[in-house]
Amino acid sequence: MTSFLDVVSIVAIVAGAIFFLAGTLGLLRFPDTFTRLHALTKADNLGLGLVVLGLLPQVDGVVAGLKLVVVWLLVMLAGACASQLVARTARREKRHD
Amino acid sequence: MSGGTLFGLCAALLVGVGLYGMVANAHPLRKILAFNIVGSGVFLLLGAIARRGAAAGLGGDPVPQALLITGIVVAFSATALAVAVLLRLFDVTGSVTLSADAPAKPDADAAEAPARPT
Amino acid sequence: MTTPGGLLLALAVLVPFIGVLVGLVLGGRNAQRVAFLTMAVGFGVAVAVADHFLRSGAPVVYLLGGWSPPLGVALRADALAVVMLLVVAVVIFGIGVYACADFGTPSGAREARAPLTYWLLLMAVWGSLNLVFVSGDLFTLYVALELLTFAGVPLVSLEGRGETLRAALRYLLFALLGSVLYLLGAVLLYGAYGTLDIALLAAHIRPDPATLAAAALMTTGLLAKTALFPLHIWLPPAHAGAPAAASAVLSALVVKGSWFLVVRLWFDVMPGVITLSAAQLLAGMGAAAIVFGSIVAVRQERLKLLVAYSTLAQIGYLFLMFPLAFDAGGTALVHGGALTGGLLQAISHATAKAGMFMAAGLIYAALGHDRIADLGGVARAMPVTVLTFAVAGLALMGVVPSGAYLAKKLLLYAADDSGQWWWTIVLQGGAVFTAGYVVLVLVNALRRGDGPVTLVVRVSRRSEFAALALAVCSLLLALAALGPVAGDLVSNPLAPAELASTLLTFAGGALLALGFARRSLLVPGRADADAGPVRRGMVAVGTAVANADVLVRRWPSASVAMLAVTALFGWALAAGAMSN
Amino acid sequence: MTDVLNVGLAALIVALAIWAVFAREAFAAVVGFIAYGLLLTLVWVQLQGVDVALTEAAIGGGLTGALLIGAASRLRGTEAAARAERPRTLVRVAAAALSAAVTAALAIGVLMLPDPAPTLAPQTMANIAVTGVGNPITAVLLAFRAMDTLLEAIVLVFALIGVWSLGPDNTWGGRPGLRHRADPNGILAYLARVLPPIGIIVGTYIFWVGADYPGGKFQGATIVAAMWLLAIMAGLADTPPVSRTWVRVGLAAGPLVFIAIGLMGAATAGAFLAYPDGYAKPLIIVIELALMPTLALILALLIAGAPRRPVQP
Repeated sequence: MTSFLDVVSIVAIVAGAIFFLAGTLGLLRFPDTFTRLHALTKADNLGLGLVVLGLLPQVDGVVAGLKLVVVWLLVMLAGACASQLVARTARREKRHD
Repeated sequence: MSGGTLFGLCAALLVGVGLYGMVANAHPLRKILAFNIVGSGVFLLLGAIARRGAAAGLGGDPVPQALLITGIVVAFSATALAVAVLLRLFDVTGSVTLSADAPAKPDADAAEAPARPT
Repeated sequence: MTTPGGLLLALAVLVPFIGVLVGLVLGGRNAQRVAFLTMAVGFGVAVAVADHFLRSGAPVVYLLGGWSPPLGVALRADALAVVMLLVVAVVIFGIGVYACADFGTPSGAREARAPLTYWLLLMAVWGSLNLVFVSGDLFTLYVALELLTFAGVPLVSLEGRGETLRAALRYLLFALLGSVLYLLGAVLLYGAYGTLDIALLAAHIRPDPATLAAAALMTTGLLAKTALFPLHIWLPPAHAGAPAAASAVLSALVVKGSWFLVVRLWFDVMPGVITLSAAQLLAGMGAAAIVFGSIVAVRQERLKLLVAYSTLAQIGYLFLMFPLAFDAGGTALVHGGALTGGLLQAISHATAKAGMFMAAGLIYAALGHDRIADLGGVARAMPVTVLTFAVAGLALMGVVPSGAYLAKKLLLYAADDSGQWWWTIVLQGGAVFTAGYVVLVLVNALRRGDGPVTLVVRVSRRSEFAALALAVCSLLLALAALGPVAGDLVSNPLAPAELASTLLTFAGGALLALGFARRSLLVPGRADADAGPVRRGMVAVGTAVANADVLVRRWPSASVAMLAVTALFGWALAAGAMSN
Repeated sequence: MTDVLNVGLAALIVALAIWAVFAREAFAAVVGFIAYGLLLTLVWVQLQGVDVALTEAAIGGGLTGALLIGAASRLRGTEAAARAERPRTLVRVAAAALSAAVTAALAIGVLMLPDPAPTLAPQTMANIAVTGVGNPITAVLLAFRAMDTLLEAIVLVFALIGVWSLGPDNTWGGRPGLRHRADPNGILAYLARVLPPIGIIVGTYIFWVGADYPGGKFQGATIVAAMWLLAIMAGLADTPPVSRTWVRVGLAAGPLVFIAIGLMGAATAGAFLAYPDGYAKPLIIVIELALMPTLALILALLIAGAPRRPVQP
């Protein structure tokens, strides 16, 4: 049972890390603000979500697990709002590069 | 190499980089930024020293760790005050240069007599 | 162990801080009332500490929270600290009385920015200084230094003009660079010894690389905060630009805080680690400060800048005692006559310079300008203020029975004893340089004006006498010091030898003023081109020195100088450690 | 594995520091500095200083970053003039050589530090029971070296007095900073409505566990201050006029309570800042409880700046 959960953790965290890598790559390589934001949100939401998912089997206690989920939700909230603000500023200033 | 020594050497580098920045950057904001880098280098050195002092079941010496918290807060206060002076300088004079501090012409100065509360 | 009266040390720090907090809450006119109440209580505390110290004859010690070092923090007051506590209490009161005219809030008026912040900052400076004097822990001292800086910087820019803001920013940035070097040194010491308590460190200190690096870094950081030449980038504009009541605080008191810490560090933390060559380097910077600061002072056109440069020169004096304070073998710094001399120097400068800045401020306020060349007739219009300037000047020159006189005597003995004749020359010559700018101002002030002097503002009598009182304190300091210091050091001021030495100093000063002054002293209208070759030569030297000052006070050169001074100290200390 | 991670982390941090010093634009430098602060937080975790990590993240990276980025965007126009003032090559070479000398001296000092390292950890643990708290850092901050913590609160008060003293004369007593306006239905206003309740709970939680686990008043107060600033930036709240009595009382209350409890210790437990037997933990919590709102208020007001808008009578 333990080893099965460990495998789940490893797979989820590695998948999360890949999303982070892809997001970072996009941030560096994509041509304009909007596509870069798009790449970034993949890292924030999916990448972190998978990492949290992978960590969940490893924590002891429900409270610690709950904290992890809250961290993920807060990052999503902050990330979504920040992306919105960045995108709006970019559109207003007509700076797409 | 232990983490303590590694980050101690890293701290020495940060102090050097920050000191250079305080000398070589002309813009006061960049000097404030460089001050924060020197400061964090000093803090990191103390953190490395705290890590070396791990004992009694603790991962580090708690006394320097407590000093660090105080130090970080003091450095923040310094930054806040410096930024406030800088922004006010910009508001009043429209420039942020630190040079050209030659005393103002005596006549110009006499014209704007000090505002003495009456 | 905590000694009787130990709690008083905590109170000496807390009373002014409580004053700041309560003054902030009550606001408006009450801030000033709280300040004076604080001064009364704080003075009482300082006297009580002195009483305990004199009765027991041993340092007063207090363990905060009952925790003994290295885990806890101790407060200690030795003779140095006790004396400084008393002096600062007196000077703060004098400045406070003076400041009532400038920063008083009339009844019914709304709370205003400058008066409220002035009174709060005055108490803030005081509490921070007391903490510097009594703290026995190098980290707590770091916090005290920062408190002092944060209280000092807004005093510089209290008037809010652009140039004072620029001066404040330069001061803050340079001071921050200095304090970060100090903290770096303290961190190294913790790494090497596992404590920051001064007494514990002194017991274990050894000249290993970390300690030497710490000594060099901390010393330089403190010198930058004290504005010792060539690290005086911030001092002239900051001290000259602030309102007089604030300049007096900055010049008389704030720079003494970091100076006091150098003394603590060298004499009490690492007396055996400091080498004679490092002390010579320090005193050499002091001697350079005297020559440089005095010449630039004589070259000034404005009184407040002249007084600011005089502070630069006087700070140099405070560092002359270090090479003279070594024991017979030249291996360790010891508490003795030289240190007493240095302390007296600091006290007499604190009182005299406060009086001098206040006098300069009164003249500025009354005339609406402070151009030295246009001071003619002011002696008749403001006799008390000009007298104040004269008395303060005499006190700084070291005329009997001033504190500086006694200090000079003690240092001259120490120089003789240790055979360091070159410091005898500097000590004797320094008074002549001081006389130079004092004579310059007095000659101009005593000159008859072109017409009747019109006073823009009627200055407050109370302010005039507060300034005079502080200057007189400085002039009579030697008499007050008679008890603790051997009495035969003070001679009759009218004895032929003393009179001759005073007159000689004046004559030398007059020659310097004649040579270096920006405008011809005797014939105000004469152009330099018509002057003799000596005068032209001296003007050229003076101009060169003033230009060098501008160069040294540029940010890049000053900050490179700070690093270079650090390296020099490190080298002087390491060379000594290796030869031992 | 840990070593590789640490070396990479150290290299990245030095690289970001170099970026922050050498970047052409101040704004870019500040962004680099914020990333630097966040990575430094990881270093603190690696050095087993979780309390320090929290402080670094909250204050070193967060608040300092906010302060600098605001200043950088306001001073954008002054950068060209500053670049023209860059010191000459000779000065820069001298600066580089001397900075390198300092680094070298420090490195030698670090490598020659005594082994085993001197430490106060055993002494702390031997005495921690008296204080009743479980987090050794809290024991140091509020018992063994409580004076430093008191002074640190006073440092913040002084800094705020200094910042306030920089306002124009005619706006004294008014509200600090500019009035922020944002679309009331916009995303910022939405965030400023949703986040503060959560933030306040998180801040209080971090403060509350500080007695026994990493955390404490400072880290908690920073989060609360950040929530308030968010509401201010979204136009939902405004900075209070600095002449308001509650502001003044709020600023002084924390340190004054601290001093009062300290003096009570002098009367009942034999020393200033000592706690009577058995009352240590409750008194420590009272002090932290009193300090937390003061700290949150000061931290937020330090960011807000000098009073600039006079109060309408």
